[in-house]
Amino acid sequence: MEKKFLWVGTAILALVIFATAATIFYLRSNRAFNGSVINPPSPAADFTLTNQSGQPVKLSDYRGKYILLFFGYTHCINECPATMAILMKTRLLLGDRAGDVQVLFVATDPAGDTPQAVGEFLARFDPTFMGATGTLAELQPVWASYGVTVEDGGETHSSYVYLIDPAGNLRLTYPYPSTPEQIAADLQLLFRRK
Amino acid sequence: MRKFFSLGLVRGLIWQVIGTAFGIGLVTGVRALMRLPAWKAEPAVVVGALFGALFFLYGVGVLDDWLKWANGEETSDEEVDETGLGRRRYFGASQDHKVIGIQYLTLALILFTVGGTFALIFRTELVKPGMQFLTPLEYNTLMSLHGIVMIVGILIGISAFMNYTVPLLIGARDMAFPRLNAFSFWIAVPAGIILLSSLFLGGFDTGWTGYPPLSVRAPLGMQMFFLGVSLSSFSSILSALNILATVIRLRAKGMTPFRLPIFVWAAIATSIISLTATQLIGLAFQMVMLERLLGMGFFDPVKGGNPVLFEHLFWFYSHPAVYVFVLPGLGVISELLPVFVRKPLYGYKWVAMSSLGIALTGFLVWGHHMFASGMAEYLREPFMYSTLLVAVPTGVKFFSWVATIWKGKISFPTPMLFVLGGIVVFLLGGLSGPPNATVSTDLLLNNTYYIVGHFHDTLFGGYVFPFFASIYYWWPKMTGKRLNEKLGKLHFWLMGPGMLILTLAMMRVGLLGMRRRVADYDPALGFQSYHIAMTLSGYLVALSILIFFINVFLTMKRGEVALGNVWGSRSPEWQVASPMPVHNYDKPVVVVGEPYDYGLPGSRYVKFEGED
Amino acid sequence: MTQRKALLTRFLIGISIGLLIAIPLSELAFYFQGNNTSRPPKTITIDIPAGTAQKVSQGQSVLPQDLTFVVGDILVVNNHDSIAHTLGPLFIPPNASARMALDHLGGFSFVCSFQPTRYQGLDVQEALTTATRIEGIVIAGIPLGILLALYSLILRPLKFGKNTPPPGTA
Amino acid sequence: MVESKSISKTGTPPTLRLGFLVFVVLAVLTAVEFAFALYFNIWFLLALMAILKGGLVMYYYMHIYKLFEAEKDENRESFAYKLATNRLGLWFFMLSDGFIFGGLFISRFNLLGLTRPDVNQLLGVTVTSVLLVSSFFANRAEVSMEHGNRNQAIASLVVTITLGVLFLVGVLGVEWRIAPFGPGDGVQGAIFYSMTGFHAFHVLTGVIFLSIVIRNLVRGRYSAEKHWGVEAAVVYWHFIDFVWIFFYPALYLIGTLPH
Repeated sequence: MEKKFLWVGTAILALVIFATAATIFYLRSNRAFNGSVINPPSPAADFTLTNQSGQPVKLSDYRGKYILLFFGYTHCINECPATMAILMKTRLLLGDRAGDVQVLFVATDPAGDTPQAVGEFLARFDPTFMGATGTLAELQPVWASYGVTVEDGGETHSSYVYLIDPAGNLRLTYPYPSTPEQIAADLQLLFRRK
Repeated sequence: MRKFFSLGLVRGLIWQVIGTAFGIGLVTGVRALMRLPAWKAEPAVVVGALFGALFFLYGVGVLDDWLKWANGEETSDEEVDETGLGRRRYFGASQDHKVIGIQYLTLALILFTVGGTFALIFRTELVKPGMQFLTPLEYNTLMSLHGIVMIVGILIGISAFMNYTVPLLIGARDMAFPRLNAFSFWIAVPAGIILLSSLFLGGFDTGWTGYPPLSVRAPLGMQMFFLGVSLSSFSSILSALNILATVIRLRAKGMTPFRLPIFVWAAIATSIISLTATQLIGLAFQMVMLERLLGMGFFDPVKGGNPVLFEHLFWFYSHPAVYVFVLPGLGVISELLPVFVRKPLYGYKWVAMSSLGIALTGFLVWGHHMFASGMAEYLREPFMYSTLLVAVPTGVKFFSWVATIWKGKISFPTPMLFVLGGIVVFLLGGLSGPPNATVSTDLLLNNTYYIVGHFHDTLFGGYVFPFFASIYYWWPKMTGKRLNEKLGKLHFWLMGPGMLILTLAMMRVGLLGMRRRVADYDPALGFQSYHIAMTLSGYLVALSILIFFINVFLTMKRGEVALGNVWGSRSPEWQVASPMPVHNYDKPVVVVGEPYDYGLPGSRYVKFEGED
Repeated sequence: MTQRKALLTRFLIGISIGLLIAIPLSELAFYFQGNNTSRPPKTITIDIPAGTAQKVSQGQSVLPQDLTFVVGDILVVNNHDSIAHTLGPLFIPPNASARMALDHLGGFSFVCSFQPTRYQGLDVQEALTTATRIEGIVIAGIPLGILLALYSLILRPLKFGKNTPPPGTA
Repeated sequence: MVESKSISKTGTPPTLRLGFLVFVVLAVLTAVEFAFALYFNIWFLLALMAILKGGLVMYYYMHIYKLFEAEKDENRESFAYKLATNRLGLWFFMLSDGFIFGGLFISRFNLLGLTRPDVNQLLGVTVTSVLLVSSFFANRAEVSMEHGNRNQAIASLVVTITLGVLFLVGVLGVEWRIAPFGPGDGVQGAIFYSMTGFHAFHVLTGVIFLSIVIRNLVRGRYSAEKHWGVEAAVVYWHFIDFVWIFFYPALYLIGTLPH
């Protein structure tokens, strides 16, 4: 009976190993992005705005980095802080590769989102987060070029996170709510693809 | 007086009262300790009823031997203590399968009378449109209780058949697990009490199916319904287990599978279903109980639950359950028919396999109860196929019966009348079935009186008639006296036509658009006359049952003594004296021939060891 | 071959035959049942033609108001217009496409930039997938198979080894 | 190790070493299962693991094969014959009981699909291994009883019961307290509490059953030839473990957290 069992045991372990290998291969071969893919990658409209410390900030400053772009307003109570938290977690999940990712927050309420307001808002999450605000005149074209419809008070209807690759192309967008795991997984995939 | 209190039943009832009080006290105490408002009716009553049932089992004494074992004491493997013979043993925990069978029979008859009375009451209410003497809730409660009490009664009646006859038919000394056998009977008693108690605890208005969400909102009686059915489900599960083990392990020498009496095949098929599927109705009901007690949202869409899940769990048992109801009856028909036509049963093997076939096929056809309840639209066709498929083995049985009767030397004593009646009525029920199985017609007939008529035809033909047939047939074996033929025939000739009118009228009003389970109907629909006819024929059936009881009573008093092989049967239990000896067969039975070779000269089914 | 093994093989054979017979039956039903959800999930493309923005601003709708999908569909939106468009969770830059997986049941009304009403209705229904069809085949096939196996026991009784006598033969 | 002569009709009784080997494989499989759940959470891998473990337990610990070697002896009153009948009864009971758990299992997938309740992973894997180890000792008890080694049997049963109680504490005492939802909070609460509750009830009965057996074992009611009580209790215990083998992935591993 023991002899027989040795065969059984070996067979089981072999099966398990095979299953593991097969799965890994399967997962390697067809990994899909979690976010909605923009195909072909189209150049993200560049803009110049003011960051929380009053300096001018350009989107193109961050060429060579992955940019997570989000449109929101500082006195927003649910989606904007929630998304910021998600992005913070995402960077944590990325570990040492977090340095390659820059989060950029574009204001949608010129009245309320003064540079220091943006600064305080972002400081609640992650010092590396970069804010970008300006006058209504400055902001409106930016909103337009990213298809953000802003109602008075900064309320937006389309709260996505835009993922822009080092070449400055829009690659993916994430609807609200997406989990940090999903975004991080996509970034990992992009890292590996390079 | 002391003798009275020493009866197991009495002690059990006393303990049940104590247990109920204990349970209620327990819940109230715990709630008080938890700083909650001490008195909350629902949990208190449910837990009380549960403890009541457990204490009953202790009080009646079915747990004694197990407690002794747990205590490391030996108990005698003697199923029957010779001392406690006589009437008294029927009121206590006996391990003799014959006693238990008769106990089951009594309980079944009691439940029938109760359920029938409910039916008569609301049937009377339906004579005229509008509400006469019942409130809608009372009507619904009576209607629902009629359904479930009858169903529990049928399950118990089946255990009665199987417990009494199976060990005799296979030449065994007793069941495989006599103590378990006693347990499974006695748990049915508190279950029945709890079930009926719902009448006094607000009743319930869901019909016997108890679908949520309605059953989540129903009065407290609902819980008693769920609890009662769950408990009685243990009864049928355990007795099914016992039957299967008995048939597999304790068959007489030489009784190969294809020499089993046909009724035993039916018992096997039935037991396979009750052993397995019954758990799911218990589970479904317990889930609703939990939803009511703890707010668990299994079937509450607001909490993400899914009411249709209940229907799946429920019908996965409750459709096969229909076969549980009829298979033993059909078995009885096939068992008795050859005796009274003095001819071999035609196509024995096919009938045997058909019983199994109906049982096993029945597992995968539950979906046809839910054509109208939002299941995956396309799956209705496959379910339709498999449902119609069940008609095949049933047809095989009919063919066998007809071919058996063909050119037989037919005699018409009461059991035979009931057998023939059963065949005719079940044919009606069977033929009215396919319209409910095919999707297109079912969507029309669903939830009408047509279904009610179909269902009552199947159950009368498949259960009630064979049930009485076997009572008349095995009564001499049980008591050594024979039931009066004249009264028996009268019983049949009242019941047969009565219920035919009843069910045909039901189907008719169903087609005319009478919904089932409604307390009232629109006079403009113009089927009041049918309702009057139904009620009258209902009373006719009731009268016939009354005559049956009178017959039993008179026979007890001064009945024709019948000790021998009254019907000239070949099966082993008739080869020994009636009433059956305590230890069934003092010499082991040996099977030497085919079971149903009636009329073949010199052929023999059984002999006793030591005989030539 | 022991009695148990023989019985087991007999039932396996019976059930597989039953399934084989059930396939045409079930598929026939499927053929007649067919409606717009009776298809496996697939990729569906919407094209936003050039000049949509102007038309929409003039209040005329370019695309149908409501679209029907089944669970698991992939919706791909091609934007041939000169400006970026949005559809609910999607952002589509000019001359690019965006995709989303519709894996939740229900009727959705997404904010979008290419309808005069600013809303696009998406009706996502339960797909009648291959899985459902296989389920159907099983439901119809296994009972049939069991019946065949049972009756075959009569027509061709089991063969056993020497030691166990075949049941049912006198 | 005692290599005694053939006792039961089922050839020489399995050795303690076999039980240990089976346990090792089960432990490895459990570890692999947990790793699978962590790294690539694919339901059919977890299902495969569960089926493999279940098969091993059912064959080597519950020795289902003894059912089919039923005693064909003519003497219906002999112990061996009754033993075979009792085995049959026990297995029928477990089959029937299995349908309850099966129903709960199906309900879980019907209601939660591929999402899982938000419960403590560490605790989950802990109680699972506790139950697995207890299962090993239960088997050890039965085997040593078959070899007539009573004291070892008692010792092993004591360990089994202790671990069983630990399992109960882990599930009822800890998990039920720290779970972020109550029985009334949404369908995941309902499923989690009912599944663990039904299972815990069976564990409780198993513990009681085992303690009764120990009591009688100490009083010397069982012998190497006649110890149906021990066998029944142990097989029932393995059945409880068998159920948990399927409940653990269903409750803790399969699927993602709802967000």
